[in-house]
Amino acid sequence: SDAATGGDSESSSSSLMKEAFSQYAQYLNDLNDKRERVVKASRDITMNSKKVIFQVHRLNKYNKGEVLEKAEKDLAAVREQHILRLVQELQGTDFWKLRRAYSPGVQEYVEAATLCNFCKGGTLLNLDEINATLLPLNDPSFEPLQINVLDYLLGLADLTGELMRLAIGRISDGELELAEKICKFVREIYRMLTVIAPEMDDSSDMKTKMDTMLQSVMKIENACFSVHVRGSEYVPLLGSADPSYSLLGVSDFDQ
Amino acid sequence: SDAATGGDSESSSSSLMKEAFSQYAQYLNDLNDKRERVVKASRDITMNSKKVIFQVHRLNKYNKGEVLEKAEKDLAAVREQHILRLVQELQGTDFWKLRRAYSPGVQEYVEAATLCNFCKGGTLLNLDEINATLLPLNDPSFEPLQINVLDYLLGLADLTGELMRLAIGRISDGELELAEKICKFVREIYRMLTVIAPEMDDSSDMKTKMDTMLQSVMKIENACFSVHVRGSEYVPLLGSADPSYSLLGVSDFDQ
Amino acid sequence: EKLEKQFEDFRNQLEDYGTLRERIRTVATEIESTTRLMYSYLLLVHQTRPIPEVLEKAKGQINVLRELFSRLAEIILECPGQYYRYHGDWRSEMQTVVSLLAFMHWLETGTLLLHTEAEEKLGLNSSEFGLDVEDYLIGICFMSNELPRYVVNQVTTGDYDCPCKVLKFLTDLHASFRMLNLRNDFLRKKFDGMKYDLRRVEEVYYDVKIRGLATNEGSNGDK
Amino acid sequence: EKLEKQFEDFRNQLEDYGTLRERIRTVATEIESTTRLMYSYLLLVHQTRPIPEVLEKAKGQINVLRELFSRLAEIILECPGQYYRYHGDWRSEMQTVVSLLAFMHWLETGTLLLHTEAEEKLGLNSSEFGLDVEDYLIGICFMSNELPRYVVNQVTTGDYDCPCKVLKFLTDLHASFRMLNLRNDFLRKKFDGMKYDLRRVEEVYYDVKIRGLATNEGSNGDK
Amino acid sequence: EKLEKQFEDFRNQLEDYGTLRERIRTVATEIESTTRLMYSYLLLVHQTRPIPEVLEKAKGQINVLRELFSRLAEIILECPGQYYRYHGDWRSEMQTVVSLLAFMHWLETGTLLLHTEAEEKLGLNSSEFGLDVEDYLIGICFMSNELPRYVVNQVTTGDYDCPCKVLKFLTDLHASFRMLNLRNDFLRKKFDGMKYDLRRVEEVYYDVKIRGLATNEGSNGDK
Amino acid sequence: EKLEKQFEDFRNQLEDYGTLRERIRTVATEIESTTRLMYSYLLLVHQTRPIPEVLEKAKGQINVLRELFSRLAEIILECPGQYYRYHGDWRSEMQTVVSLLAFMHWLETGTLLLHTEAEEKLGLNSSEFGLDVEDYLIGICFMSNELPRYVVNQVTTGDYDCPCKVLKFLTDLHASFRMLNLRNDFLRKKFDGMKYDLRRVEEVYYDVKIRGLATNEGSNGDK
Amino acid sequence: EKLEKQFEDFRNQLEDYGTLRERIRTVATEIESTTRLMYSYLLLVHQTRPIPEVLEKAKGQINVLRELFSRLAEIILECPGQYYRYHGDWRSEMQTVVSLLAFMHWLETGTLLLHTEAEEKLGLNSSEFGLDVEDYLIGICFMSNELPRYVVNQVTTGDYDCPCKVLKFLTDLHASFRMLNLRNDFLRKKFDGMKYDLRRVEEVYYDVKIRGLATNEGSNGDK
Amino acid sequence: EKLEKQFEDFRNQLEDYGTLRERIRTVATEIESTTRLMYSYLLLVHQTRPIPEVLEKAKGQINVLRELFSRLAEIILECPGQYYRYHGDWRSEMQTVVSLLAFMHWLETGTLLLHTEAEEKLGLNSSEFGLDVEDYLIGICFMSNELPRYVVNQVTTGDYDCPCKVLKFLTDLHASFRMLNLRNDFLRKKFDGMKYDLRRVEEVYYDVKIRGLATNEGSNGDK
Ligand SMILES: [Mn+2]
Ligand SMILES: [Mn+2]
Repeated sequence: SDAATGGDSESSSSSLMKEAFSQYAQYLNDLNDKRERVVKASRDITMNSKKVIFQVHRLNKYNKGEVLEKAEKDLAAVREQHILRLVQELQGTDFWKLRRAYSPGVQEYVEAATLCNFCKGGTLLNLDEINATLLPLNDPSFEPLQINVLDYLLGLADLTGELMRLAIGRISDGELELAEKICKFVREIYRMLTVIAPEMDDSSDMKTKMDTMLQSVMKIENACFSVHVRGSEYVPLLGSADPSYSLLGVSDFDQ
Repeated sequence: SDAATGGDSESSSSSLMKEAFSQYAQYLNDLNDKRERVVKASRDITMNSKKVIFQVHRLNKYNKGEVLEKAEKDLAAVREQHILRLVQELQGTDFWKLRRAYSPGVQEYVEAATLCNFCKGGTLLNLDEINATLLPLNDPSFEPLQINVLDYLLGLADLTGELMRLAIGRISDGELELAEKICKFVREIYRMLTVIAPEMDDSSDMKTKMDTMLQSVMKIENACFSVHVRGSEYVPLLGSADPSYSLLGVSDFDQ
Repeated sequence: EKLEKQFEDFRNQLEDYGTLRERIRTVATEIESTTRLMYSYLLLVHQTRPIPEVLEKAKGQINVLRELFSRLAEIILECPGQYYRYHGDWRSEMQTVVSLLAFMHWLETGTLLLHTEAEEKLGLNSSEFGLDVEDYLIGICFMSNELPRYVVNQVTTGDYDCPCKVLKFLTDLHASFRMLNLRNDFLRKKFDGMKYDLRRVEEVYYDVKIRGLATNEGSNGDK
Repeated sequence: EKLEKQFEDFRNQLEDYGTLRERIRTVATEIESTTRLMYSYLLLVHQTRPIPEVLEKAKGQINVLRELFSRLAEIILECPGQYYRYHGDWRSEMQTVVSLLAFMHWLETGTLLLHTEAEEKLGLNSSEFGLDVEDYLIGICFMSNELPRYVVNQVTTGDYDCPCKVLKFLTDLHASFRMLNLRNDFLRKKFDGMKYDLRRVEEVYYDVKIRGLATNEGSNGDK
Repeated sequence: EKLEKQFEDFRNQLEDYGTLRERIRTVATEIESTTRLMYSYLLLVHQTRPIPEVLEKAKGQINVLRELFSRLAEIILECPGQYYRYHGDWRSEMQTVVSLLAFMHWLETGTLLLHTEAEEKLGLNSSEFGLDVEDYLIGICFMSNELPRYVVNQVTTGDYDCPCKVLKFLTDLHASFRMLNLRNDFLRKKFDGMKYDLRRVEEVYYDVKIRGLATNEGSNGDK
Repeated sequence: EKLEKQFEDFRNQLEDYGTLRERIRTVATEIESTTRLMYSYLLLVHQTRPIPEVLEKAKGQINVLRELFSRLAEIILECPGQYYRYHGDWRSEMQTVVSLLAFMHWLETGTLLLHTEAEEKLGLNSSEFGLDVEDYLIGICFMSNELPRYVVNQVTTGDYDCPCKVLKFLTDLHASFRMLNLRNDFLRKKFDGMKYDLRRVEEVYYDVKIRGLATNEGSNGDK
Repeated sequence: EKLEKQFEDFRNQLEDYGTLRERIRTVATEIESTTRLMYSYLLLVHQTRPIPEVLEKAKGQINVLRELFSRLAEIILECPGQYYRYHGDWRSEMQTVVSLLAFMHWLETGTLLLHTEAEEKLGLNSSEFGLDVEDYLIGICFMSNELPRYVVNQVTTGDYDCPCKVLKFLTDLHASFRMLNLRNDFLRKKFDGMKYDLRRVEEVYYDVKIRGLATNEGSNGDK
Repeated sequence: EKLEKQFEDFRNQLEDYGTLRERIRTVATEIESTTRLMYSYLLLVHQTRPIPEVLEKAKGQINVLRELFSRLAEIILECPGQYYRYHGDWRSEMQTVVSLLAFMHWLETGTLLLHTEAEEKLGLNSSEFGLDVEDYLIGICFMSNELPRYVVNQVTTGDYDCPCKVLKFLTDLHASFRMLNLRNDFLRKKFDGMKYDLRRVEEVYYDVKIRGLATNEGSNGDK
């Protein structure tokens, strides 16, 4: 191609430049291809994590074990099929360089994993614990993928929305205690994030999520309030502790 | 699972409902999976069409044949590798149902194909012609994919931006006539679209594109103006028609 | 020349589509107007008019709807395969229709109007011009939104067995919806709202129950 | 408890990051301030001060930059692998640095400062703390933006050979950039702008040429 | 010449319009200020002050309003046929006025303030400067928004018959509005909101009824 | 009773308004479609088609416009005094019409189309259904936006006297507008934009002048 | 010369302002961080921790605030007469501080923290560095936003007298604000929001009252 | 009680502020109107009216400005220490005033109007009511924006020495501004724009020079 432009004697610097630019071109092509693969993996992680979340919403006090077992199996599949693809792509500085390409998927995975864990044990799945489950994906030839604090916290913020949906549904099934437990849990997460959120790298996203989170907390609180004041009429009217009334009306449907 | 909820005698309508909902669930799952596959194919079409467009921008009067040949080959590859995937997914009412999922890719393909065609022959590649190139993809078992007018026109609107870039570059290489040809061509497309744009299904997208298009037209016009007034000084000063000056200074570099 | 010819063709095509669309909008507006009328009849159940009387008036409009949908189908079928091209122009009306039919069906039978039943009532032929499943599901969510209000007003007029009946229905319906994998879209949002309908009905049921107002339904082993 | 413990840890981590970031910003501000000074020296070429004099003053600041980048590298290397985490906090300063160095290099040698040469001048070690390729390319585009102004002012003071020299350089540079597959991003936009620089320089070259002002360059077979 | 003459004329016309508009805005601001005062008096009904006392204070401002509207009419009538040209400058104030008058009227009589009655109270002459029908209807919607709050606070202070009374009024009002074929505009949106007022009042009535708090109205079976 | 009567009346009135508005919108849409066609003809001046030929095509549509405006006027005149009630439904179309007529008039005569001339061309009778002054002025601003592009393209085809002619026209027009005391509204914003048109034409004139391309007008020294 | 001298002076002045502003921002950031911590303590009232315990933790930060405000005052007082020049740099932090102090004060005493009391708590000297009245009022509005949530959660834990207490407080506060003639600005918008707090508390009080849960305050009939 | 007393006080204070602000706005509007007039006189320099004639007309308004600023100062001085509280209400007008005075001054003397000179011309007393430095600097930037247009139009009318004169002035001014360490704010943005003015003037100078149109200034080798 140098021949085409004439190739006179002065062109050595010009050909040095061409050579350098062909390297830059290679670099940009590789980077773009990798980014595209990472975006695709992220979309798959998102889609499959969302499915897990929906599964968990099918949970009630009778099918709990079964539903959660299935959900955990599906989460493991997400790791092995899709997060593994991230591990294979992301090396060295890529973790941060391509963060925007994979962040949505990782956040959704965090949301799904923490939701499962809460439903199972009532506690928050820590970042360290979540990262430990990713270690088995490792191949000696790759650096381990570790979810960063920011994506974890952003995922956690979304978790509260799912917990709100769960709480409203649980009240309907008479699982008041679970609803109250969720309420306490979500309040605590909100309280913790209140202190941390403005310290995050770019806090504008998180600010919106904090507002939504407060809305979720208040929806749960209002539901608990409403169950409580309604339940308060029970004692004065009947005067005895009939257990069939104690968990709101629906309890007798699902037995 | 019916057993879990008690299974009493009244539940026949309830189990009918469950059965119907499992069909709805299947329908939604299939639809979402298909949409996801279509989105992925669309992203691939976009990426590869963009690469073709960039190739065409490397064109000059010496490498024209070579560049365009390569570009057409790559376009064929886009059709055979990626548009084919659309053909396999989209059947019957899907063409319109999933349009939003594949429209960006198809628009970008239209942009690339019409750009190549203009560079080759100086004319607009018609929608019928473009659709004809898609027919060989057909397998007797699938309905043929035909690009719709809306996606074609939206792609055409973007084409004018690429033509503007090309025109500015061509003037630099002294290819004034080509620039003027582009100017006329783009003006004509703009004029045609002026009449049509507001009739399009949702014209708000197109409205923005029309504004951008007018900017592009004016950028080319201003470039032509500037070459013209500058060139006007040539004759009075030198009085003779020295061909080496006639196409602006750069002509002698690239010989 | 060729260029002008193509754009001239496009212009004609787009104008044809525009005309088609206008025809669709005209029918859609009539559907909307009919549903408004039906709805204003059905509203009377909140004022405790006898259900058969209310239903009769509302049912009178179903034929009008069938007729309108057959006109709509005819228009749509002029362009085969383009059902979803114009879908946005009448889908919200369709959803309202579903919600009304399902409410009437429930008032009459106590069961959910299934997708195929809805198509049947409207005289739709699913292979040609059917009822989109998502529209159907959204319509069902809209119907669910009417139920709490219905229950409240029924109790006010002394019908204390209504909450139990509605609660059973809504619980089953909600459980069925939970089988679906919803994306973060309009349907998901509507479904999320169903939870609140369920809770409100429960509360009314509870109010009635603790006061011992519900009649015999406790005795026959409820559900 | 565990929950509080984790968030306490996060808080500490985030505060550490915040502190790190502030340290980065401090260095970046100093870099910015140094480039501003260098730029104000370099601006004198537009007022036709002799190039060697101008370059000498500007070069004096390169050591300052080396020192600042070594401080920056030190900070970044405290967190291995997180170069791109804080990239946004100093990349625009880096781009300006590249544009100035490349302009100076061109004034001195008439050739393009290559990526590796830029790293060298700044004492960067690409395996640890290197110059991002996109930042380098954007910086080169910024440099190109200076050239039309330089050419205009040079011609004004009677240097009629400058346009030809710049035009050759810019033509080559533009051709090299055309080898890259750019996404629709900032770099693409900057590159699109380079076309206008090229056109302006051409126009000046033309102005000089038709007036027969360019000296010998036509005779020695230009390029 | 003609061009100058034309622009000279325009200048005068535009200044006249500007002056007129300013005069209108001045009156509108005073109306706004008066309604604010009236509203703060009327708010006391939520704190269960005796209605006659509350009404008396509020009524004192009606004369002020009459006076202001007569000034407004005078301004508007200076330019015959241009009522609607400046309508936007005072219509929102007019709507607030209607809502307050209608609320007062309802507190006093339990009936809806009619359009002609509103004009009368304000001393408007509909052939010259009347009350726009849409403004009237929007004002009525605003009034409806106040009712749920009123009902809640009345029940809190032990007035258990209020919900039934309000429910009847609001059901009728809602039915009347349903007769109108509203376009998709501001009025339609406001009317759609009335549905929520109605539901809330139904809920309160339910609360009262199920607890047997409503007095005799249950006995004569009406509603 | 009176309440029902009132709402019955309202229903009729609102429907009448609705029908009227729809009729207005139908005509307005046709006007818009006609102006679009005229505009696409006028765009040919940029492709240096001979002006008389271009004008002829465009003028052919004026009769269509007259006809449409006479239909519009008829509709508006059915409700005396309500010109401004529906003004918003067709004013933007009117502004476009003014801009096209004024551009054609300028191409033909080199002078500004006066307000009365515009009314005349459209067959409007200002005492009954006239052209609002602000609409006229906004239309003129739109026309001014076309001029820089026109000048650029004319020069490219070798018409070097055009910039001077346009500059005089635009300077005068701008000065005339400055006489008006505009409020901070849409018209003011459009007028502020005219400044950029003026500057662009000045620049083009400068480009032509400095190269000695402008013919005789340079000799008599005026401007 | 004079020009250089002037810009030399400006340079110094602008740098001084910049430094001052940076110092202010540093303190403001620390205030923000302290209020965030206080707020996270106060959030515990929703989890029904005993108020004295919660308050104690939060009060621990007041001294930190006093210290920070004294530093801020010192900085501001370096440039007499320029309080409002830098006001924007710390006013939103000040508003948050007021809202927290007022909430704590109300939890402790059930009364509104007065402006002078707020200044006192923060150790401000109003003649030198006081609390701007609008900042105080905005802070109070923010506090009001916390109350509905507080009431809901208190009732859930069985404190049925809370709604009545809060309602009285908020009704009085709202009435006090109504006395002010607020412009259409940020404060007005915040105040308009207080109405919704009031309504929500009324609703909660209603829920409690209708179930006979409120204890003795119902007996003496006041409110 | 104390609460009422406090709000009573606030009410008075807020009203006082409101009144003050309105008085300020009234004066600011008059200043704006005066500058508009002055600007329309000054615009005539682009139409190559003789400068002395143009300046005379514009200068006639300076007294009006002095009078208005003395009224403004009087108002501001009623509340010592609150200059910056209301600064936002008149600063943009002040900036325009500075730009006009500086332009006039430059036309007359070819030098920059100094800050103290601006204060003097306006009769401001910097210890009481002075000209804010940033407002001055922004005004100067606005003036710089006028210069390219002025140069272009001057060259068009054959004044070929103007570009050189303006270029010197603007180069110096730009260099002076570069000494300032500007924050990332409005002033910085305006200053960044000055670069484009400078480039444009360089281009015009280039055009004149390459065509040998500039007269003697080339001979004495300066620039
Ligand atoms: Mn989620
Ligand atoms: Mn493109």
